[in-house]
Amino acid sequence: MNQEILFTTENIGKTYGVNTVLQGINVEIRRGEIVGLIGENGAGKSTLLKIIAGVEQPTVGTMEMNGKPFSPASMLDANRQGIGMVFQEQSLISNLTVAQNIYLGRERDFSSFGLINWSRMNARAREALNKMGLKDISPKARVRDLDFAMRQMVEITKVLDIVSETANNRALILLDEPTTVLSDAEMAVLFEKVRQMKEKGNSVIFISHRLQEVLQITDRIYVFKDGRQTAEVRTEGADEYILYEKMVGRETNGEYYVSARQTVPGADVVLEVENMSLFGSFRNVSFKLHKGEVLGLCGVEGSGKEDVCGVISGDLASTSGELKVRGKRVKFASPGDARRAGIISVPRDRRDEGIIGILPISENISVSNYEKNAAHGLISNRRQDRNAREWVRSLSIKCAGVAQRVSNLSGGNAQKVIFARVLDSECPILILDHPTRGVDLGAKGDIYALIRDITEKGFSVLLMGDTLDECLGVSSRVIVMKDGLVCGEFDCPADNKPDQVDVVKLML
Amino acid sequence: MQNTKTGDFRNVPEGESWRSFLYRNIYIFSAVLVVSVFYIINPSFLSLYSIQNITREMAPLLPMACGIGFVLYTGCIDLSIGAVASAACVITGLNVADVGHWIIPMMLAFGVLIGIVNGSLVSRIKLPSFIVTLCAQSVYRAAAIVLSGGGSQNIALKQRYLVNWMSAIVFGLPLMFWISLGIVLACLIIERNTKLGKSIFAIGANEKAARLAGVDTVRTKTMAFMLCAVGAAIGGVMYAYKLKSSVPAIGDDKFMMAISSVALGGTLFSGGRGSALRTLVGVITVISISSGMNMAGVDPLWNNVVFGIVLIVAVAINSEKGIRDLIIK
Amino acid sequence: MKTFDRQAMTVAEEFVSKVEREARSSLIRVYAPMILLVVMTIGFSIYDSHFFSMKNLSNILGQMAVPLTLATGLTFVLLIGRIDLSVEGVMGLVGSAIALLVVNSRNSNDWGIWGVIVPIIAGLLFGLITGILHVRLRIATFIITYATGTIAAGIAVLLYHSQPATAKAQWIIDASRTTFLNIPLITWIAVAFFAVCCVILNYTAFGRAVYAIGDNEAAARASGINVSKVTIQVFVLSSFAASLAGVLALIRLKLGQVSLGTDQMFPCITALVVGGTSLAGGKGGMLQTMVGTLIYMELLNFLTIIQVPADYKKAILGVIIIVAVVLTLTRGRKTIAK
Amino acid sequence: MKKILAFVLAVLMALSGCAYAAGDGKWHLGILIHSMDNEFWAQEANGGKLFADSKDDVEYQVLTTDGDDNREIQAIRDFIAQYGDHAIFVTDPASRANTANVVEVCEEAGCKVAILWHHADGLEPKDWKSFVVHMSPDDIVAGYNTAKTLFEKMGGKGKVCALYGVQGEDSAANRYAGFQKALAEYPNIKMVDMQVASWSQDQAMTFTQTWLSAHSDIDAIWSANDTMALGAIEALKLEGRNGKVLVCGCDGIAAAYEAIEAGDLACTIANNGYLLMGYGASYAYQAARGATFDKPVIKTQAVLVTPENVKDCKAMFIDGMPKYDYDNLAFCVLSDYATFADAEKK
Repeated sequence: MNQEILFTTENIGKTYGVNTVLQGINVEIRRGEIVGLIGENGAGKSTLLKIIAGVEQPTVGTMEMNGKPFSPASMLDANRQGIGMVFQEQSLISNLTVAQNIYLGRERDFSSFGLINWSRMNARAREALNKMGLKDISPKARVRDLDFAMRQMVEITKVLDIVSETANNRALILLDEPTTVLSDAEMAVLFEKVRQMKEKGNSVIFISHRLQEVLQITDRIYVFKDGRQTAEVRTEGADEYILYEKMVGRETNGEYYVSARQTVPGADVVLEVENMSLFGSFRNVSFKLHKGEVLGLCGVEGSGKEDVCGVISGDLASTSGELKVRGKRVKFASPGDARRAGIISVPRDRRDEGIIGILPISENISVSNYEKNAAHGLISNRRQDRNAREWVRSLSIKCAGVAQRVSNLSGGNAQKVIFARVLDSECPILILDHPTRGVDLGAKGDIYALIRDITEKGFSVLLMGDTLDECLGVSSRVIVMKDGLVCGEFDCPADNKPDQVDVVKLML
Repeated sequence: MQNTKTGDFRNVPEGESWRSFLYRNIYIFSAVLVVSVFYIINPSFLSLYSIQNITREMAPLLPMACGIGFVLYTGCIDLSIGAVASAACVITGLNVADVGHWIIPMMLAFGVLIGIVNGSLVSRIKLPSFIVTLCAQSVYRAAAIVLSGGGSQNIALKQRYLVNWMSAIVFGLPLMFWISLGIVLACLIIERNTKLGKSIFAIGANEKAARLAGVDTVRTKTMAFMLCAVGAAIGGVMYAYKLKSSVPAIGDDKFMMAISSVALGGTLFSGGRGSALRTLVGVITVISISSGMNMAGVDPLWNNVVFGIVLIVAVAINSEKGIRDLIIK
Repeated sequence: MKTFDRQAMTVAEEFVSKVEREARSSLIRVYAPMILLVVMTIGFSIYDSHFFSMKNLSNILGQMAVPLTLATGLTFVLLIGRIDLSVEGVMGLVGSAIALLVVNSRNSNDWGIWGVIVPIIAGLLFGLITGILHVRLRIATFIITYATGTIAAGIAVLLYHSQPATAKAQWIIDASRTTFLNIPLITWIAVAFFAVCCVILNYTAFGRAVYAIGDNEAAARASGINVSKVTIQVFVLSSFAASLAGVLALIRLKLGQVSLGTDQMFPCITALVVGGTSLAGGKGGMLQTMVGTLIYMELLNFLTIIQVPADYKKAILGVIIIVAVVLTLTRGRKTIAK
Repeated sequence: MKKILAFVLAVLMALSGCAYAAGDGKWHLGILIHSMDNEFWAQEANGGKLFADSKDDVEYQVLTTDGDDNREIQAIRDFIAQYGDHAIFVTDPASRANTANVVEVCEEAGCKVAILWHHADGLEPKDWKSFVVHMSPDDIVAGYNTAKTLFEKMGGKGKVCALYGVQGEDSAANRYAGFQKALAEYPNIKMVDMQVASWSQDQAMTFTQTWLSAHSDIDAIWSANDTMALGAIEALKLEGRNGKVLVCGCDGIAAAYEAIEAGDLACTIANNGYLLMGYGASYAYQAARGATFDKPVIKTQAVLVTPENVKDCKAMFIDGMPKYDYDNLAFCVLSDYATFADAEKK
């Protein structure tokens, strides 16, 4: 590894009004180094990256790049100086082609007299994609026709292209949770690319909530807590437990998934799926969900598990098959129908489909069950607020009050609000679609404990885990799906979890 | 104590200071400003006669503006309210002498029917509301014109006493204004205290999320259009009672007036926010501007220019604070 | 040639066939307005032979000049998800001002070419102000453009003080009579403007930025696009189109008054939507604009030719448009309509 | 930013008006017209102003209604709110139906009002204290006269198309009714089509173009006002058929006079807004000062403008403003339409 220092920050801090989100940050990035940033949500990792990338300006502190002062006015400015960022939320324009997206905002390079030469742009995009090993993506394809992982790769290609153009292998790439939507295979490709970049002398800052990944790819790790930088760890010799300890400040124990409190499912079947098929997605899926059970659905993306849940929650219509809730045949035209039958879901895409961002916490919690706070057909807002405050307390949601807008909450807390909503709806069957995606470790633990609490009370849960580990750890039984068919089933009692290797074999 | 490091403290109404209270309620300011400027120019602007006049003008516009508010909260638009008001005004004017006051519930039913048609096209068939209501507007307008035989018809002089009660002065102000205030109150209750109202806001704020949370989006949207059309029909009936005639062109400019009122109240057109109280302030402002310009002796050649500038300034002052992260279209 | 036995299909094959089917149906949706246009033209010609006469077609093309110009400008506005109600006012202002500045019946002005350029610059200024106010004050375009349009119309009335001028400049009279290939000059001007806008939309960075903003404004901003600047530019472009439409309308009608622009904007938006441009932004294009305008103009012309009673005409047109939009608009179970 | 805006708003409104003091003993004349965006209405406004300028104790204000019944009532009430019973009105009402409301509002406040144009059935000046006079050149007669002139020039036979005004407006309906009355008297004249061009020049031009291709043998176009007639003429010019296909208008705007001079327009009606509004105001003023009238329903002079009298009419109405002796109330009265020459003789 090169010892040459590429980038440093000195005493960077950021405050919003009275709210300090970042203070006294001194990081140092060497050339050809991959640095991890870890910390709970709200620890200030993303804010730091945004400051480095020029999206936001620091309140105090200075930065240096290549030994020269660096204070980007905008993201474009940062790009020109060799720093590029891949965002947590995807920022591609779905109606434009891949090539147009890669060179969006930089069309001038391909234009003469203001007119763009499309074939030249496509050729350049082809080269850039090839460099990333994305030979099967056409530069002319529209982004909306690509799947999520492909989009992520295109996005990374775009950022790499922007910075490598100017930086001459002295680039700094910022990856903010790039792996959340990727499958394991795709992740492997991504890591391969990241290593290649490193070999050439570029540096990378990498944020992820999955500690394994961080350990796998980085050279050095900064740990953030409450807007401060609390530790610096060399990856060599570190392990998950050490990191976990540094992050949360307490020692982790084997009770991560709270397995000890795993309930033994009752005998009553609350939900029965019989021979259900959705054309082009899954076929002849049958299973039963018991009272108090956590049933995990495993499978790679595209195995059809998402659509199974989509049908059960009323979001999609099946082509054939039957659905029975407590022995009664049902057919849902909308998620509203499903809710009335006692089924409600925590959607995977929290920002787009979960939170109602501009509404306050109290409204977000009550949206699935307004009747609860109503008398004579009129809703009492006072009761609604009181109800929300109870949820805030019992789920320990960090907020300034129930009138706060949900979009101002951190990911973990917003997710807890959605949990409050589904629990408030009093539906006994919950579908949890990646309930811990993008949620920090502390909140994850809270959510697992919560799942235990509710199953004890007799709720049933259909779970699609963020990782296989989680799926097995939390579920009392798992069903494995592959290519739209159910291909296996494992019992997961608390003391005898199946071997992950066996499950993965079935999935792939 | 639920206090934390995360989150944005800028819009936290709980236990707020008087300053932030003022900040949130600044929308009232422009109405006060407009009224006081006209009062300074011409003190008779606030004479009893003038106030009666202004409230009488506000009466029919209020239900229309509050009605279209519901559609705007869902993020849709209804261009047809003017035509619906015209049609309702014509039908009422032509028939009130024969049918008596039964015409009012009939017109409410008429509004419900039209709202269901508009709303179903938008929510079930999923057409853009702009186009649906633009086209529907020409249908309702044609109906108004054909029914009225091409021009205004007044209620026969002998039967005008039938409709006089609506213009009567009660507690110093016209009865129809009190009725409209009642409608505003009803709208406020719908917004704040019913499942329907809350669902409307949820849909406007994030339709996908609201749907997955179990809100019946199709039904709620249809209901929003229904409330809107009913509001327009009430407006039309009030115009018929007020003008004692059926006027097929009465609604032509009412859409823009209603929507300007809503905008003046500071309601966003992107959906999810707004309130009938804001709309009330907006209606006061709009009517004050048009009455005030008459009373201030503005040369009519300047009317449009002055109105446009005042509209921009007032909307800018009133626009809701603390939402700078929203995209305005 | 693939033939699927349904039973033997794996889910993966099903998926492929489903994607293909969706691609086919979305392709049909894309071309639906064009198909509609062709079917309409043939149907109308069969129903009434006058319709396809050279003269009637050239009439339609002549009447299209103003709507096409306006629609071209509005395409950009709709693509970024905004709306511009000010075009009517700006059109009236520019037309009235030109009539007062060239040789006319009201005064002794003869500014020649400057009589056209100065009003157009005034029109552009309106677009600039509208754009800046929208971006800086964050007022919804529906209201801000209504307000600026009202102001523009008000200024126009102030200019001619209730007595509109008739343009008498020889070049205006010549321009209104010149035809090429039986098609009036003003239509050629409109088509030329349309062609330039095609190039701007499809071959410049500005055009890409317009699509990007309409599709995902936050992402566009993150990609370094100056959203405010592009938005203002779009409004300037739209007001230029309105100004040009004002010039063309004046050439056509000679009398410079506010009503040159009255009732022009809503039909244009209808035409754009029928053509397949989305009011939500990001979807649509110049081809759609042309097809939509043609569909609208043909319908209007046909309803007149077959003598639909005037009382019902607009209502019938409205119903037809709704049906056309049902046929051509992409919709799905989860589509959100606003 | 907001403070600046608020200041701008305040200054703007302060500038746009000036303070009035009520109770100065003067009469305040409210001149109600549709809008300033039209030559004829502007002519009316000027007529009212001419009258007000001729009296020392009359102040005037022009109030526009955009043809909206409701706004008209609002404007009258606003005006009364300022001046009480010292307000007097001369109105060109938005619709016939609305005249009753105008009268009721004025009666309630004790303000004298003269109503022009529209005459509602059963609403007679003699029944009201405030309703001073009704004056009008009848729209039905106007439509009838232009149509008749057109048909005579056609030689009593041929095909005609009609352009209608805005649907829902009285004057559009009445002029068309007059046209149909004339049509019934000429059995050899056939109406090919009627279209609603909403007073719009552009729409009129479009319809005319369509007619010329679909019914190329039409002989004349009857238009309910001048603006639409000018649109029709532009379409005819493109075909080189201007002057051959006869066109008539109504209202008497400047451009129409030029079209008559050029031979493109067969006739129009100069409704003479100066006279109508000026004398209306005069009646209201005299009544407010205590005068009473025995014949309060008056048909006023309106002039059929044809190529024969176009020069004189133009000199009188367009290039200058006619001067009238507003105290001679009988001057404006005419039993029926006559040509300009007749009016001169009187």
